[in-house]
Amino acid sequence: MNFDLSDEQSLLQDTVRRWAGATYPGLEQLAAARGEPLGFSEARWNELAELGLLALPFAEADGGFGGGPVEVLVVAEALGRALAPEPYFASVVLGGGALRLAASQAQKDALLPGLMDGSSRLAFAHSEAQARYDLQDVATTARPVEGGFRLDGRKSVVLNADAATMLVVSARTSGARRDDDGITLFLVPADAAGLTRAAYPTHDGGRAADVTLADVFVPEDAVLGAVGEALPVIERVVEGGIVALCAEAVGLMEALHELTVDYLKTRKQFGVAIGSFQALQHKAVDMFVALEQARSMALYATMMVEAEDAEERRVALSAAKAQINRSARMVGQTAVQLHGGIGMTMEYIGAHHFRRLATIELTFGDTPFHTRRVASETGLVSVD
Amino acid sequence: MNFDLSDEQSLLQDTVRRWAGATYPGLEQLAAARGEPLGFSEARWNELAELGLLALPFAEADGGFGGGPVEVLVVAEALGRALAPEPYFASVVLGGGALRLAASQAQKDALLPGLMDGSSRLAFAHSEAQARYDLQDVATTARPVEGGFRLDGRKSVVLNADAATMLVVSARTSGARRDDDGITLFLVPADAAGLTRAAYPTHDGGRAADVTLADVFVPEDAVLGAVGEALPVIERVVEGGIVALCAEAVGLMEALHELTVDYLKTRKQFGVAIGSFQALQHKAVDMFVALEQARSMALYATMMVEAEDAEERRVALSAAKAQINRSARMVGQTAVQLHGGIGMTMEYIGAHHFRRLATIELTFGDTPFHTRRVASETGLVSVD
Amino acid sequence: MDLRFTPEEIAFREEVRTFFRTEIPAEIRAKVSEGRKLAREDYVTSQRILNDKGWAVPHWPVEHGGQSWTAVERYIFMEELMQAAVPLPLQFNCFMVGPVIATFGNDAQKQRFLPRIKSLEDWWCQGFSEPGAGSDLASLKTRAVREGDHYIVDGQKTWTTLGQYADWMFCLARTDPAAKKQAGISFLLIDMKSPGITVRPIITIDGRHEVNEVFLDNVKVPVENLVGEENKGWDYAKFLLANERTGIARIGMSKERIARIKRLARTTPAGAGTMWDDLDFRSRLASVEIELKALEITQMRVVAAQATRDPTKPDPASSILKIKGSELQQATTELLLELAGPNALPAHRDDAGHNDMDSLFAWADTAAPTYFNMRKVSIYGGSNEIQHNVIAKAILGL
Amino acid sequence: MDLRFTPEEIAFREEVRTFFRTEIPAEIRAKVSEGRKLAREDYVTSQRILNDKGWAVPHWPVEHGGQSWTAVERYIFMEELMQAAVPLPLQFNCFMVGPVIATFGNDAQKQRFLPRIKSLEDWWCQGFSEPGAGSDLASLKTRAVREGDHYIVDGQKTWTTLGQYADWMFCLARTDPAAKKQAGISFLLIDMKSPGITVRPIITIDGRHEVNEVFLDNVKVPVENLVGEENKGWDYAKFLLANERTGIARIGMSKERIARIKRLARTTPAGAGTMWDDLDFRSRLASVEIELKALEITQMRVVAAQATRDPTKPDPASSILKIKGSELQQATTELLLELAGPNALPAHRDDAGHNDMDSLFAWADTAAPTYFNMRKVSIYGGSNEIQHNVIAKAILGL
Repeated sequence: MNFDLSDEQSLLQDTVRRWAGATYPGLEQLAAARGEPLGFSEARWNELAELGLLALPFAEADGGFGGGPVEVLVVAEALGRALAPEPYFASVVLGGGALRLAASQAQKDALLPGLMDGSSRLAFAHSEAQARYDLQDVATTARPVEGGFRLDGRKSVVLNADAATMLVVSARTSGARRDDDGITLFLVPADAAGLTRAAYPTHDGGRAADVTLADVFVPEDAVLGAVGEALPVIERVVEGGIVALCAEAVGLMEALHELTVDYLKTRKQFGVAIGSFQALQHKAVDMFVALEQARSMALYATMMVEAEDAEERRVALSAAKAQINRSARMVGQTAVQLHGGIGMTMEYIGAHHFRRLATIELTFGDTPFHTRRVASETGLVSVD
Repeated sequence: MNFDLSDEQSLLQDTVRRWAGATYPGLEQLAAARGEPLGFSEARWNELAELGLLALPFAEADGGFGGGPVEVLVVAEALGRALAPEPYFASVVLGGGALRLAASQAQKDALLPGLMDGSSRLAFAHSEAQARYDLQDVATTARPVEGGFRLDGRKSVVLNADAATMLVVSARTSGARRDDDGITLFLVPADAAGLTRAAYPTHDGGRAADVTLADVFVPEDAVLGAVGEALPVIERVVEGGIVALCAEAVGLMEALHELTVDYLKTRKQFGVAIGSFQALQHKAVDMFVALEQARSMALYATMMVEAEDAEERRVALSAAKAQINRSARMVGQTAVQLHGGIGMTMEYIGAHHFRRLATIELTFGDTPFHTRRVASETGLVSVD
Repeated sequence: MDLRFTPEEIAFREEVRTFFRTEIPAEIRAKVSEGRKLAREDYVTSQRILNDKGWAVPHWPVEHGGQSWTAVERYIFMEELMQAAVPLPLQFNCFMVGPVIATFGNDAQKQRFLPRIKSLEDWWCQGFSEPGAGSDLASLKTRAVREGDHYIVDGQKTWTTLGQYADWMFCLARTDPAAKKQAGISFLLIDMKSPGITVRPIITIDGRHEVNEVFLDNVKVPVENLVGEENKGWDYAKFLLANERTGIARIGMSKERIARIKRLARTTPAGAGTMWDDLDFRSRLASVEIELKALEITQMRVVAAQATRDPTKPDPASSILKIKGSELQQATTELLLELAGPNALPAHRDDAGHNDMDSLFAWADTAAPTYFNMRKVSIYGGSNEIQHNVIAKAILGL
Repeated sequence: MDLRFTPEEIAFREEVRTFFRTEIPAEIRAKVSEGRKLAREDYVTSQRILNDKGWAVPHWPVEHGGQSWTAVERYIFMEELMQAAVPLPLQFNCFMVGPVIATFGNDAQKQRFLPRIKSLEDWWCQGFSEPGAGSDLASLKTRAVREGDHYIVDGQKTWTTLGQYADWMFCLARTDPAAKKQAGISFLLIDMKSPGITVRPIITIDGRHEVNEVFLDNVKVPVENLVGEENKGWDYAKFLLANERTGIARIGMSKERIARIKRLARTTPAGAGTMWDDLDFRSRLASVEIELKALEITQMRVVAAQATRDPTKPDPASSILKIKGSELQQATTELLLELAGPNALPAHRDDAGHNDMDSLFAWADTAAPTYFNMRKVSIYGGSNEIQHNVIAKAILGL
């Protein structure tokens, strides 16, 4: 048992933190990036490519760096701290995760070079409005036709879909809306005929789109993995996403906690630093405890995401997301409260951390959803 | 809208408070009373009779004082504050409530004089071990025989059953264990052949018994109310019990809060009164807020217990009990915590308040039970 | 003890309920309910309708347009107003500067300002808070120096809610720099068109423009715009802040939001059914309803006790209303956000009406801003930490 | 980073797990699990079995009977011990006075006391707390006056856990009344059979006799029973208290209780089925499991960091373990009490085996005392409020 980063991982952490800190030292730089048409700067994206981050999770045989969950943890935490707006999560973690898990060698050969050099980007077009957090709930259909499939349906809140050159789209090749079986993943070019993206900003400063598929034709070799058997792949993609979200949240909470403690030390009221008030001190301590609990569970998620047993993995990842969600809400709300009025304004960077933490809670499952999943399985404490 | 007690009600309050304060000024007197075979002193019970409290809720036509829910509130709160161990709740509120609601005039004429002069006492033998908080869950049976019924079954944790001269027993005359219909109430003398009581102390300093009915014969005129239709009566008895428990809990919390604030003012540590520590102050304030919320809901329960609409009444009483339970836990736990070690000993009277509050939570429905009842009905906020 | 409303009170409730729901435009009430931005005109329209009915300022003295309602009637009025999602009568006008002028102003001020205050012909904003002061209001630095028949005011105010719409500001300024903290402060009425006033927007955490900074640079204020006596402004401010606490629990608003959540839950897909089928969600909602019902009774107790209290002093029990009321307002926004789920992320969907499913979530884009915005209620008007201090000191004697 | 146990560690875990479950008598472990009172003999039996295996004091120096285990192995040992519901090795012997004597005692003391400490031939109790001192330990008043080759000790100790069984007490007493608070205190070993010692039981909130007051009236203590130097006792006490924090989170105990709740839920009637069918109850249980898993990882992080820390100084991170660990222990007892429901009321049912249904609830009579008793864990060993102060100061720098 060992919680230390390897030398390579420490180097990676230093690199990403240094880049993120230098690139987004404050709100001004962040606002400039968010003001770009896609919500981030292509130049910055290319810098991530140059740093090798876009190639990180892919196998060395495919030209990547063979990074695992710990590397994802390190990158997501550092980018999270800085609120970096690049679509690393959407393109590399989710889209890239789907490729890593399901793509044929031919598909990898065709797509990975562009992904890794930054010239192309993915989006993971799976969720639908009615599905809430149920991964098997897919109404979009894919009908087999001569030489391929025709897709119809509507994907909701697809993160950074407007920045993607290629979408990973889930659709039903058989079965009813909430069946486990019958879901298939497809690679669909963003400019495919019949595919439209209605993009919008999201409340955390990012971007997403609703994607409409109207009789979109894809050839047979656009199928990612086995026809009708995509649900386990989707689950693993989302599990990888949860690890990244947990790590990002830890970075956000860490930054927010530091901001808050600094504020308590410097802000004066009634002639003394407000950090001298015991009631506020104890709240700052509760934030710290919540942060450390979240950090532990992000580590746990990282450790368990590669467990072989699907149920064990599911329970562990749900437990991690539930803890992260709870800590995120507590830390975010307390940070705003302890800052008083200034915490309520967009001129204060902590407000942006708060907003991002709130949307993380709603991504891939909220606290009741994941708590119930832990409860409905064997749970974390076994009865022997 | 008027929250003031009438002159008569104020007088009643003064009377009961004065009696309870003088009778149970401290742990010594309380321990002496609890040390009696029945867990209270018959002499004190007779004093309650002399004060007219045993006749309070019965109609003036029957020789009572015609007191309503407000009078119950006043008495239960005052007795609760003092931890008075007399079986007022079991005999007058529950047993007496069943008589009030369902007894024939002949039954009243036969029983009320003894009840009101203190020479006889009732117990409400309804709950069974498997029933948890479900009032319709009755496995005890009553089989019609020549001239009456024969009862078989087991009643669990019947409060003050060992002090009762007569038991109000629920049993099934028809239907299956969890059916709403088919329950009948019977008046069963404590010395009936085949009835045994295994009595024990309870964790709040009171007493209860498990009551076994083995082929117990009762004549036809022992039926209280209509055969097979007792559930609505039982529900109303329990609703009246909830009002009394809410009021008692308010009395207990009020006493506990006062004890705690006094302790904070007098106990010194690190050279100052611990009440000067802001974190402890704020916890004492949270106790106060919880107490006032409980007080409000006790009033609400008192107001709503006579509502005509059964669903409205049920939702209101469940809401009240849920709030009381939550406040009781918070106030009890915080009082112990703020007292430190001394709060952990039975030599400290507050520990006895804490224990009683904990058992009130488990009587007639805990917080999840009542919250779910509010949720499964229309709730408290109507959608218009 | 009788906790029921009298038949007269029930009739009164029906009257105001019907009025609010038939006379205040449904579009305005929908905006309030849905947490959408109100235009200045929406506030004005709503307040004019109330004013025409004589209900803009029922709590004022009758000679200035108030009603001789009982405390219970006033309570019913405000609760029904909130439950009907009518915009609250502008606090700065009706609950702050109006009562101060009516109580401490001179006759000329009363005649000049009060009619325009209640009709919202003049929009007022508050000039109390300053950067660096926060809950320690009395440490304010804005100063007013008497020069002939004017004061020259210099300083900076902040958290000036809806100051972008304001015609006038009531302002605390230090007129005696030598006096101790609370002494030496005066209560001035300042025309927002005066030269030297600059209003800078502050975008709040919900992404909206609701508050402002106001810079006062050499602003000339006629001496006739001093309320009461010079250097006694702190007394008037305390009176005003005690008034501010009235209805601070916002129980009607929380009820309105809970009713809305219940309606929306019935149409929000979840699993094979809707969120209404999720008894766990509804139990969490019920928990809030229960605490809210308790607080409603607590509020009624405070209202009932008002008859025998000194109205110029704040009731420390109102701190309970502030603490619990703000917690419950916030809890309702958390449930609303939970209901919206992943559909809460879009800030605005231009394409929202695309199909039936999207239409079901058309409401969801304001769930997050409502949650963000309501974080303020445990901060402003004396943070909940300050309210704890108030109760500890004034009620518990700690 | 590798958060898994090594194969060696897994093998070690299997070894200790099997040992605990086969060698420690099942009746003793059942008493621990069910929250029933342990007799003195139960503690002794269990500790002798550990001692015979060489596992009574694995954390001691090897020359005194310790094991050269890694921090991870020690952690596994304690967790498995708790999960098997083995009585904790007597804290006062194994984690308090033993390490102090081993570190600061002289050779004669080591030879005389240590073997009997680890075998529980001598039962030790703690003489630190005094009435009126509480968390402010250094304000103690018990004094020891040197007379020839003895100290004469006078004073009063309280919260002396299991003092009714004790043969010896380690005791802080003031030997220099002129010195400042923490200075002038000495660490004495006192034979409980000495004339002048009176032990008075304190019945705790669970109705049991677990703690005592100890009165010391003119008690003669040979000078050879002074540990270390005179007036340096506070240093040894700090060392001891830092040791006390080890494993303070009691994660294994909480896991054991959760497993028990799950087993009992499957047989506890509720509605037409059992409490196991109540997904709402199980979700509340899962919430505790989740926080507990997080705390387990947090504890592992602290354990892993111990290798590079000064072992004589407390790790402020252990305050997190104390705060969360105690909250979670308490939360499990609340769930146990909820499970018992109305069947928790009886203090003891002589008639409990009456029928099958009663048998199902035979366990329920200890649910309330367990809940009552566990209120102590957020109070003793430095209350959770004190732990908050520690983190605020030592970690956050506030």
